[in-house]
Amino acid sequence: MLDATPETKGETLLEVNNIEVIYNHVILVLKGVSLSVPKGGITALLGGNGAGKTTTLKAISNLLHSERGEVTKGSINYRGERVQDLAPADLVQKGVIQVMEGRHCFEHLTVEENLMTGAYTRKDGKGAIAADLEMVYDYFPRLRERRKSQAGYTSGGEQQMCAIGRALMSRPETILLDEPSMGLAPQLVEQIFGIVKSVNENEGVSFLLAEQNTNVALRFAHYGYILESGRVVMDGPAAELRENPDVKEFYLGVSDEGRKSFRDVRSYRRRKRWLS
Amino acid sequence: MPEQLLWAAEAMMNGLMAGVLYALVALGFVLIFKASGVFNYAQGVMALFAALTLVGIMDGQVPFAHLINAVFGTEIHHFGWHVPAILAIFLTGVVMVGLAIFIERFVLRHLVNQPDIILFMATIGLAYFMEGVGDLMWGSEIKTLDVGLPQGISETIDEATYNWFGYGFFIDRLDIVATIIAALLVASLTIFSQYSKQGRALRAVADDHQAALSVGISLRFIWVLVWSIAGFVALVAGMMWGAKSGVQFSLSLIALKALPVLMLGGFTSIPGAIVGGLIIGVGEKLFEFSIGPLVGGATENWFAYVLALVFLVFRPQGLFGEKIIERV
Amino acid sequence: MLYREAGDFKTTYVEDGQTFPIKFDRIAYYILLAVAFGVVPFIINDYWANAVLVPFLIYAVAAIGLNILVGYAGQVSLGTGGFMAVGAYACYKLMTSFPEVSILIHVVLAGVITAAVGVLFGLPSLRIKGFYLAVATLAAQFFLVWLFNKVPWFYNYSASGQISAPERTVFGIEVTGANTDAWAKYLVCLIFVTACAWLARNLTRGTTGRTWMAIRDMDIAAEIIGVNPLKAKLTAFAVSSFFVGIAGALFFAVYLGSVEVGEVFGINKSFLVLFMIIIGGLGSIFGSFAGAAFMVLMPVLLKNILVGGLGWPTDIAAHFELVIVGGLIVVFLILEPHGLAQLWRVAKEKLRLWPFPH
Amino acid sequence: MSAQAEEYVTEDGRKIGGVMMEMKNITLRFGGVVAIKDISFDIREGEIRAIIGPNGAGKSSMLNVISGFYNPQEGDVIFRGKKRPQMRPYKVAQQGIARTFQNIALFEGMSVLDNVMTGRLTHMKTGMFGQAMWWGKAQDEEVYNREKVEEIIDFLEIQAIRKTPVGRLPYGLKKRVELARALAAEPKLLLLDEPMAGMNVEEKEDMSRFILDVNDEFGTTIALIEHDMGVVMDLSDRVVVMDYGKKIGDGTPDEVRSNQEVIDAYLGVAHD
Amino acid sequence: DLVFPSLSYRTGPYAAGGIPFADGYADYFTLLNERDGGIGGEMAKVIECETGYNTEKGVECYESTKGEGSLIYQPLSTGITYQLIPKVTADGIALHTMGYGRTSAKNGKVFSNVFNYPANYWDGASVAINHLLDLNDGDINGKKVALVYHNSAYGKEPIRTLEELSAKHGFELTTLAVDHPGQEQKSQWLQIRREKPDYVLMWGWGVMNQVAIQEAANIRFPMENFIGVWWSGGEHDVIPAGDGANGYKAVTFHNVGSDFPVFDDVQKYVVDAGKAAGNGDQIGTAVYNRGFYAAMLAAEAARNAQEIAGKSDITAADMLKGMESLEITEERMAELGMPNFGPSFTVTCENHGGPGLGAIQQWDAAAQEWSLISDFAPSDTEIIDALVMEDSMAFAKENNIEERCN
Ligand SMILES: Nc1ncnc2c1ncn2[C@@H]1O[C@H](COP(=O)(O)OP(=O)(O)OP(=O)(O)O)[C@@H](O)[C@H]1O
Ligand SMILES: Nc1ncnc2c1ncn2[C@@H]1O[C@H](COP(=O)(O)OP(=O)(O)OP(=O)(O)O)[C@@H](O)[C@H]1O
Ligand SMILES: [Mg+2]
Ligand SMILES: [Mg+2]
Repeated sequence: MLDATPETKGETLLEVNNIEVIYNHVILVLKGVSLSVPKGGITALLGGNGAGKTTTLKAISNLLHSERGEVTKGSINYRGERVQDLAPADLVQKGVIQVMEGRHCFEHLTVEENLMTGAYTRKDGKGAIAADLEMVYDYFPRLRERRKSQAGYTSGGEQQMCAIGRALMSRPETILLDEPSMGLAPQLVEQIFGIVKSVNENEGVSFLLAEQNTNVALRFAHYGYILESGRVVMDGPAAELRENPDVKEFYLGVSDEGRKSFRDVRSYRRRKRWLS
Repeated sequence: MPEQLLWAAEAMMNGLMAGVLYALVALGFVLIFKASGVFNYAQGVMALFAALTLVGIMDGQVPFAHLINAVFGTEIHHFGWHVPAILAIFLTGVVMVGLAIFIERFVLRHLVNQPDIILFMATIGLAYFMEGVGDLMWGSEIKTLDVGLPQGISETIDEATYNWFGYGFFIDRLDIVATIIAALLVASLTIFSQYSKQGRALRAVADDHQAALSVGISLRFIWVLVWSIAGFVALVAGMMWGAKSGVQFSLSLIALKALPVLMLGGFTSIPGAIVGGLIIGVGEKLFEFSIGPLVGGATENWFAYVLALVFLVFRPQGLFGEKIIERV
Repeated sequence: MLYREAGDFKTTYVEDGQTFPIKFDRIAYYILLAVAFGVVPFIINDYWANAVLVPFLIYAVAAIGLNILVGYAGQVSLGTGGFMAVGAYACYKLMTSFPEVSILIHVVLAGVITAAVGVLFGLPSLRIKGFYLAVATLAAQFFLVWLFNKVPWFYNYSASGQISAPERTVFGIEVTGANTDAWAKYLVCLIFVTACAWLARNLTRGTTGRTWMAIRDMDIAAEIIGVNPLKAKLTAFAVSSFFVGIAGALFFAVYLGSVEVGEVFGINKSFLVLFMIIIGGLGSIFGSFAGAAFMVLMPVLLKNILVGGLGWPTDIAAHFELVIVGGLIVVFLILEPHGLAQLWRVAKEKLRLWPFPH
Repeated sequence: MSAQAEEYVTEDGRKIGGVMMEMKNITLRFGGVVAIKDISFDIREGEIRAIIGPNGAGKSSMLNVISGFYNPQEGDVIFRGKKRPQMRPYKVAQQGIARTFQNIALFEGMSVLDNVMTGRLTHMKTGMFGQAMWWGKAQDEEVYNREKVEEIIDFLEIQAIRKTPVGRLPYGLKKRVELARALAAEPKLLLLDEPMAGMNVEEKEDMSRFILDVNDEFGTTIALIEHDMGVVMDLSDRVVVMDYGKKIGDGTPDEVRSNQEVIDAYLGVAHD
Repeated sequence: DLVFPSLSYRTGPYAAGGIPFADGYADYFTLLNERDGGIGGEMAKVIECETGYNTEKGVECYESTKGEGSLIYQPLSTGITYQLIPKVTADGIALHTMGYGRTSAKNGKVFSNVFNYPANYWDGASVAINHLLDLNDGDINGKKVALVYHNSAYGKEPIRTLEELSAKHGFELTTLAVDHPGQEQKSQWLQIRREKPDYVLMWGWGVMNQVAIQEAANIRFPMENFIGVWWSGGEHDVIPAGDGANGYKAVTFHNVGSDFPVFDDVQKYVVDAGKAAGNGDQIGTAVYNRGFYAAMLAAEAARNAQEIAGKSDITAADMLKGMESLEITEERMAELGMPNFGPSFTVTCENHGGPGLGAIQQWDAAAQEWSLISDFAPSDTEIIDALVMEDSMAFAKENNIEERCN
């Protein structure tokens, strides 16, 4: 389960070179982020609140534009081809799909309609789509129960499942997952990562996931990048990161004595930063 | 008094017919709102623009003739040909598609994910713009639109009702044609939006631009598609109203008659536009017929709105609109 | 760095809460006020007063009013024209019924009456939201105009239904009627604008403003954290209509002098004022001014350039005016959806960074 | 369970008082969906009470019932010994119940400071006329409340973003601002709906510290929904477990942890 | 130069009427400049300013042009007229509201600067009723007359007069208001269809005219019993209804058609020279002729003023005097190449409205032209003068105006 390297070595699918992102023409958020996602790999993007994970993912999927943000420097290549100027829909055509942070289900559509919109770009026929719908329902039985409810009226976790399921419906080649575990019950978190892993292994889908739950993320990922204040401050194979003492203390919450209780953190403690 | 009753019935029939004409305009609003959450203020101007273009093409007018003459001192006005109605309608349809592409390219594309009110405002800017361009292209004099739609009292109905009730009902033949066209439009648009993949995509776009983008729905395509359809609906509405009152600026004001219809039927429901239109049409005609004379008449403008308002207090999303989701 | 705020530290919360926290802005503001009150009245002529400044000032009041409702409280209204008509007719009735009372008091009372009417038409906002509400407010627009047109009592039974402002003076100086001097008109409007802007600023920077904005941004959450939505929405309607009513009264009494309701306070007025606040910036007092200036000045400017400067025929110029104004609206929205006020803010932010890009 | 009525002192020296809020046989339905089925539990003065359960169990709905946003079809809410009549949410807020939301519900158009200030609305008394005049009472009140809010801002360490519009903030900070807004109300009872979703361990530690401090320093009672079992087990005094709208467990973390039904329905594996 | 500002509207809801009027107004002055070298040797200068029929823009236009030495304003909108009455009075400039505006301005004792010769709305109403009297050999007792009117100050103007006249002649009057813009008039015309009035009068403007005429045709209302005021009597009002409009009538105070010698000159000096304001295809249409006529009256007044002042370069004050003693005779009209183009009348200090003469024009759909079917005949001065007195005195009292001309 804990392979330190992606199975299929070599080919890089997605490559981000030293990008800089500015919001609203004035707010500089990413200050030169580079990363690469190998074909068939699971790559984790870690970092605290506001580090720029979401921004990085949106830059890749070209959704920044609609937030009045822009990539001002650097380049993003997918399969060696520059994709920065593509429309988001074209990128989906190419097989890159993003699951956005904060769910973003279509409120007025039913759960099932939501899932079906995921298959919007597919051309492989009704049968295949129906089969995938079944697959998603098998992954998330809760969704099957709520299939006819408007997504706006489902619980937070149900919406999260819906958003993930929707992305799976498009049969992508690369999935950008933004905080997939957020708001999900613990056993479901394990399950989601299980799904990620199995989809990755069985169908060769590559993942780039931004995740706060470092613990799980590093358990399933092959490679990790740690982002802080818009810069990559550390990267390495997941197994190595897991052993790094700083990562251990600040991201995994374990110190040499083992896991600390959340009750013991009451004394004031300054966070150590790689950058000041 | 049976006579009073007959009159009321006649007023009601005419209300139904007027309602259909309102609904034709409202339909354009609904389409765009449903498909992108944009409240398209420019719908009325689009109807005017379509009608102007239609007349211009039919009469072989030179577009921007006035401007060209002013700049180059030339004296050109007409190409000197007449285009048959059917062909002209088709060509106007093409122009409306061009307009949709233009709007997507220069306006909507840059306003993805903005709040509703901003998009609404943009359509107002658009309305100004199109009004100006329409005038520049075709001139602001009044034009007569004659695509061969029948007009005037329908004698069949007049006679039939005369034989039955001893009082001949007045029904305008134009209204009858409008009703048939509206029914066709509504039926086909409902089927399109309910049962096609694109229909689902439209509703998704209306809910959340970003999420729609993220699943690979091309906003550009959707917008061009929808604005083209709305442009076509505007052309139909412009044709009907233009036949009634000539083609000139006031045509754009019919949008105001469509708003209460929209509100009552629900911004997101295509059948709602028709039902809303009928209720408003009947309501205002009956009110004007019964109460109007007591309060000095000309009540139609506000009564439609008040009627719709009363409905809304009981159903804030209109009769058939999508329920407004309120959750935390 | 052309524009700086560094070194401008606040040591008390009072200072931090002031309208222009940055010294540079504050000084600019005082200079502007001094010029507006001390210099302009002496150099103003009829053209500048009647064609530019007076309408600008009055529209600014209306825009502030509407901005409170739309920009701060998030209740989109298209009834502004109707409410301005209420202000105008209230003022007319007061002026003709109580000629001995000062016109200034009448204008304020007209505002109060409009506020009451506004509350009445604001009641549906408790159920109806968003564009549905916007369309619903058109009911107020059409009904009010119809009412003033139909009931002769409102126009004192005059033959044509027009109302005309009789002559009234303040401290012996005529401010309404045919013989009013340009500077007097201007000053009256300026005083009202200053007072209204000050009141609006106070209301919006404190508790009331925050309740409004809370309702605007998320009404359900606002209610759950303790905002009474009924009170918040109705106060917004009341305050907004108060300003709009004052604007209507001034529009009639000081600016136009005689008014026909359907034409002057028609639906176009509602849209015009709405354009102003969206172009200027929703939820910004400064934006109300900027928007009013834009919508009043732009057409005049264009006309002067196209007809006066380039000598185009008036009709072509008028059509181009539509094209340009419409185009500019779209361009501005694309550049900055939050209006001129935000454009200005971003410009300042950039200036602060200047000459270093980030 | 009547034994719980008395006050007691926890291991780490906090005082837990009598019952503050009691939910009695609450049932909540949305059309065909039964979100809550006949659930009863109580919250005691000064305690940290966790509500856990799988997704869609009805936890958020329960908070909504407490804060008056949903009206249960059956059952009573008893607050401080008195049955609470059906009331509008803002009245509930005025009784000293504040909350945060699962799907962040900040006022996006306002700055952090203004957002937190809205939390103090229930404490503001100046009338509208006074505010319009500003100088005097309104300003004094504003300054007084601003001081209170600044204390909270300091406490939650969000000084640096005071003037930032909240729309620009990253997810985690928004959660913190929401907490600040709720705290600003100086509530008796604080309802937190997944306050730590989307945070990493370090940030969760910070949040835990804030929650414990609030509970400690102000004696605020806290009801908390959270999916991170570590947090729940460490922080809470008592835990309610819900599943499909039903209550399947209620007790101290240790009791819940070893409850087989809870393990089956929610925890999956026994957490340490 | 002699400056004649033209507050026109070539855009907006009423452009269809505004364009030909503005063209006619401009073309006449162009003709004078091109053919005669101006008026009394001074070139005429027309400053056009677009109002869009909008009061505020009208004010802007007035303020921006008044400093140019403007002699006379012709605002072409009731709203703008009311706006300008106090302003021109304060500024000492003449205002000519020909066939619109404030009717009681006819009383020159009160309205020193406002002129509305040769006819006003109340005259129009009276002329229409006189026509009905003619048709019925002087007796319309018990007849039913309906008035369809634009629901605005303009549309309401004739109501008072018609009420007085109905009391005098014993006809029954019903009024039907139509709101701006007036695209939907089903209710009004169904009511007419039910109540079967003998005659329908109309005070409409803009699209309301076309729709009303169309609806009248739809319900088969006999067109010769349908009479509009002059603002409802343009070609663009009747043409959309096609043959259905045949026989429709309108009151007018000037002649129609292009059959006047002066128009040959216009063709020669203006249109063919490429100096026409419009396309040159509007000559002879009703509203074009009205603008043309207005310009002619203004030019004549200026000529008169030049004579009185003894100089060609007159001021606004001279112009006022010229207007107050204007005399239009048949000979002068013939001299101008416009025989019988309008009535002959004189203006005096007391009477700024002329004699109130009007004629009836009728539409011939086959020939696509209007023709006069009556002579210019006077209105019922007995009733109208009383009304004018009443209204103007009220205005005088309200505004503390002392009577002039005594
Ligand atoms: N639309 C925006 N406008 C301006 N600034 C923004 C915008 N969106 C994000 N930012 C800023 O960009 C920075 C990075 O935000 P981002 O959302 O990428 O962080 P994140 O790593 O995803 O954090 P979290 O884990 O909390 O989601 C933050 O400081 C935030 O304030
Ligand atoms: N307003 C509503 N209308 C219809 N169904 C609702 C509504 N609110 C909640 N539900 C349903 O009730 C159930 C409980 O929802 P709730 O939000 O309380 O779950 P939750 O326990 O908070 O779950 P999560 O951990 O995923 O947030 C869900 O199935 C949800 O779909
Ligand atoms: Mg993020
Ligand atoms: Mg929940």
